[in-house]
Amino acid sequence: MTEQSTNWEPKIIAFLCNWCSYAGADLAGVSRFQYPSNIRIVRVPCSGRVSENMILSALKSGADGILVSGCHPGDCHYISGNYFARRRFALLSNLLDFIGVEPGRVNFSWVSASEGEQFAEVVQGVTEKVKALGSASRLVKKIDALETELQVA
Amino acid sequence: MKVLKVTPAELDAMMQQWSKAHRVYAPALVKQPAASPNCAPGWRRVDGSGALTLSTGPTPASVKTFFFPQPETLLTYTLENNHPDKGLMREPEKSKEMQVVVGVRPCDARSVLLNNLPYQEDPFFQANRRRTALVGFTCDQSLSTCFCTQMGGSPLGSEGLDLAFSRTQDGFIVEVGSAKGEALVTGLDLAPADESEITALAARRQKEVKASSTELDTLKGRELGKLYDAPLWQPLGESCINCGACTFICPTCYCFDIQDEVVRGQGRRIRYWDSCMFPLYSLHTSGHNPRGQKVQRTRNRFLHKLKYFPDRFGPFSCVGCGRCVQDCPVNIDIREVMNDLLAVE
Amino acid sequence: MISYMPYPVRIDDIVVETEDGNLKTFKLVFENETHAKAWNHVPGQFAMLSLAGQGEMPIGIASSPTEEGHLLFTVNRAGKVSTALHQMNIGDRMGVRGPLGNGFPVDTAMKGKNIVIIAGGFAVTTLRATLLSLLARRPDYGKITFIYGARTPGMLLYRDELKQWAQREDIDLHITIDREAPGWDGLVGFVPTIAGDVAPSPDNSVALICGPPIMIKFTMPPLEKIGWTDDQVYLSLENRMKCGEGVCCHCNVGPTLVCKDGPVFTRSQVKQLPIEY
Amino acid sequence: MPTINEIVSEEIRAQARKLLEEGTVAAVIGYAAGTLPMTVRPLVVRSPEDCSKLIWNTFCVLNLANYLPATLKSVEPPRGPRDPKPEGPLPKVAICATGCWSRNIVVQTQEHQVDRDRVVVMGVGSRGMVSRRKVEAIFSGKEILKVEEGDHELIVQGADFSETINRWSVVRDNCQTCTHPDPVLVDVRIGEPVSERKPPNPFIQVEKIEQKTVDARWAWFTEEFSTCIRCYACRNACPLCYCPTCFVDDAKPQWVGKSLDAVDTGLFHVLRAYHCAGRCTDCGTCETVCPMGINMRMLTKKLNKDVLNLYGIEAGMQPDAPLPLTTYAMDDPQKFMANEVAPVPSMAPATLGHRGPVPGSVKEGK
Repeated sequence: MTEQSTNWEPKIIAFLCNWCSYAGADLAGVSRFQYPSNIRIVRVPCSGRVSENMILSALKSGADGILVSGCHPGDCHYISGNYFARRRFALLSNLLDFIGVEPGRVNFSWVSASEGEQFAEVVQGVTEKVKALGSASRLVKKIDALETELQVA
Repeated sequence: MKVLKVTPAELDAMMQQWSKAHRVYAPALVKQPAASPNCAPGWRRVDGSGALTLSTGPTPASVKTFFFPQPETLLTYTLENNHPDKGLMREPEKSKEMQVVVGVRPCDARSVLLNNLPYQEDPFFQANRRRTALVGFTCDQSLSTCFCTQMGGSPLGSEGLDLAFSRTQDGFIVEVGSAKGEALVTGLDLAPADESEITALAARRQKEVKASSTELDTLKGRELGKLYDAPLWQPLGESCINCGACTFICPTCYCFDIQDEVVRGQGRRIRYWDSCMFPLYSLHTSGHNPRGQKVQRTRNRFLHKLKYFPDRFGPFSCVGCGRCVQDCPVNIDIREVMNDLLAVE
Repeated sequence: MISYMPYPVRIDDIVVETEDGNLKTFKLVFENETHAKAWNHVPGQFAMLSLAGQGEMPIGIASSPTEEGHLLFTVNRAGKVSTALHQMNIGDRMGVRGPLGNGFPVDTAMKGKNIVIIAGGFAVTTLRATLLSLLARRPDYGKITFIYGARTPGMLLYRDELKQWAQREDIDLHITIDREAPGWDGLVGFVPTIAGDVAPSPDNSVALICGPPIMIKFTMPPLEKIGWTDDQVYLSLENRMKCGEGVCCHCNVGPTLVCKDGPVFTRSQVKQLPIEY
Repeated sequence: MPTINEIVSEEIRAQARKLLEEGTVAAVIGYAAGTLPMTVRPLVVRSPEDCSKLIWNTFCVLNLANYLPATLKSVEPPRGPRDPKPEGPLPKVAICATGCWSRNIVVQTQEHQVDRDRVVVMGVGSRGMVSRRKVEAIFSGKEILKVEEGDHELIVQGADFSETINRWSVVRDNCQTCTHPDPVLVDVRIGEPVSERKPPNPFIQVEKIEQKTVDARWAWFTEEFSTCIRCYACRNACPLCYCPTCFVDDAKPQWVGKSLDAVDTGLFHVLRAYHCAGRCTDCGTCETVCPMGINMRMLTKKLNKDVLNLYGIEAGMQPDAPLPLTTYAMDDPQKFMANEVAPVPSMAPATLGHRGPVPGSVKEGK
């Protein structure tokens, strides 16, 4: 899965919280801050809503990178959602690193509604990291594996 | 029936020979990943080198994975938008390549015959049967957990084997049990077995038959209601953790589930092992679960093997390999269950 | 040899049956003429509705064998596959695998008999198929009594047909709803009560009862009181199914497989089984 | 001279009989002898006569806390799902518990799965339980027919051999690195208390993996879990896994495929372990019950390590504190963030209320 054509572009799933990061993405657009078009945004009410199941499902379905972004600590619309999320993401991030998922595949950030420029920077940074890693293969499901095996037969 | 004589060196040569033309599998005695994507762990691919080592008793994994792969693709389709065949299902090409499974024990060979009863009309099972040859080794020694003789089998049985190896003083005598077995020995320069050795094996078998018990067969005539309401199920169900270990390592557990998997527009419908131990197995969409309690599921597994299956097909759905006895996390022992059932008034 | 390959069909029409929108009837036509010709079912049988990417679900066939050229399935939106089916449109492709199961004994035990059909809720689907088959060969059967109950008038299925049947002299039709509702001038009351009031004679009769377990439980005593025996009563069981062909074991009730030995059983057969349905 | 475990067994039987006879409890969860050497069977005893079946030995590897919620339910008077809770106290259940199992009972209490007032903990100090697999590995290829247990040695016998081996050498990995072998809850003390142990490095096995390169870790992960047959013994034997519908059984959406696909199997194990984060007591049951001998405990142990290092919490050690993932601190480490900024300086105490911080402190934080 390392062979890549020169025009390969990664697909990055971005889980953005409705109140800060999604608004931040909006602001980046309105303010014409350029950022790579590799991200596919999933709007969620709060970073605390993003479960490990969603992140790993996205990887399984072939996302090359994941970005989860919420309000800065202290700014959560639901007061404490992102604090809870921070603990869960810290453990998940370490666990994924532990099993050998490349650092940089799954990313987390805080971006507020007023940080259009920062949002563009984060996306830029994440996209570069994922591009450097190449297309994802770890924890990515391929159902043609079995068929290939039979064809070899 | 043809009976041949084979030395250990000739056996190695035979395996090498087979592996040139076929996929040859042998038991993996140390922890080893699956030999192929649709084969359960516990078997290794033989690619020409490496002698066969067998442990006493049943092979670590049962042979059912070769007949009932985990998973089997039933059909494939595409869900790509604007594709003219979107949603149209196609039957996958069934592999016809011969696979030779070496090191099979008589209990597992019998399990294939038992599973064949419900799968008589199943195209996938039958295709796998046609392409799989079982090369078995009768048991000189049994484990304390083996009870094949109680289940109508024999450690020296050759039933269901295409080639059955039995140890002699200096090697093996090989009974050719089928056309597939015949094909495997064709072209090999093998001497016929000595008459004395054939008689010796027959005598050993005779002795085995005499020692075996048919007491369990009385279970078949029992009234279902009495067995079903027997007091033994409550404590058993309470200890059981309802994992699927017993059903997955069992050579004769044959339930399956069917599911669709779609990845990036390409889909397939697969069937894979399921276990009646799981609550999901019988759960209705409404939320009603006919076997919602642990004890009901535990009972279902044992009664299926010892009552429902015999009612339908005749024999018990158990070959007495003892794998579940060894590996049950909470030491539920089917031998004990059978004795308790026999004691039910 | 059994096959896991469904026949390709297209959705020809979709009718929203009930006021809550949860029950829709799908009219399916075969894509391939030979499949249409090969299809041959008995009322009471079911089929696997097959959606690529979603899976399969066993659904009773609501159309009668006499309705040629298409199949009808009335589906309640409940699980993964039925929800996906409810989102499909006319013209979409799907699959049908079957017919499966045994069906009602329209050509054997029911022939020449008075027929009592008792249905509750959306279990009426295969009974609609049965009634249409009976009507197509009306002289083969005696008196036909049809009792059907739903929660509200808006939850009754096949309302246009119910009106047609009500016009007929040769069906004794009793439609009931659970509670009084504005604009409803028909029967009010639960199916067991109505069945008790109608009190169909057990002489030379066969009853087919489909509905929620609680309805069946309370319908039996009034019938037994007037002399009905368990052998005269046919029930249709349902259980979780996967293969529908008697292989996968999911639907077993004791030694019996609902998909292959059933889904139609006499009440005396059902009484022999453990209560695992 | 009776061995320590023979004395413990006798005490368990006596105490269980007493509790049942007095009517203090309606059931006792313990162990009965197994049919094979080195096996035991969890048993729920409901009458004083059956107490003679109870045993205790060095092979009691399954976490009995797993049986506690169901047994508590089974002794309640039967009632429908909508019926109100009956008046008065409900019957109690006694359970044999070692260090880790008692910590699981604490977690079950914290998660409202178990009513502490209804549980009588028969506390047994654990001397470390023996791994049947380790013993079998020593005698690889030979069938073990009998194992006699001394205090510090095992006499292993087969058809043609009899050997004495050191008991500690075959004790399970998790027991060897255990720090709290003595129960944290004791209502009835069985045997002598066992002192805290100080293994040189409780996380040594995890650190060995952490030190590998990312590619080597991935290779370890794929290899380790490649033999999984998806029997879910690890999940079902775990006292933490009580969800009515497990995430693997979800159909809408389906998070994890159900066949033996390596990715699905891997995801199952990652998510299963992750769901135990901050709750796992490293009882080792998952690893012990695995018919394929997969060391899935490495994942939970890694999480235990992180929870301890990042949040200073060990599951089941602080009955009154919230579970680590149900609370937070304002200055929780966030080095993993892509745009890490200095954490907000701590203005609130590090441990906060069950559902979140003290309201006043949040305002200060802002």
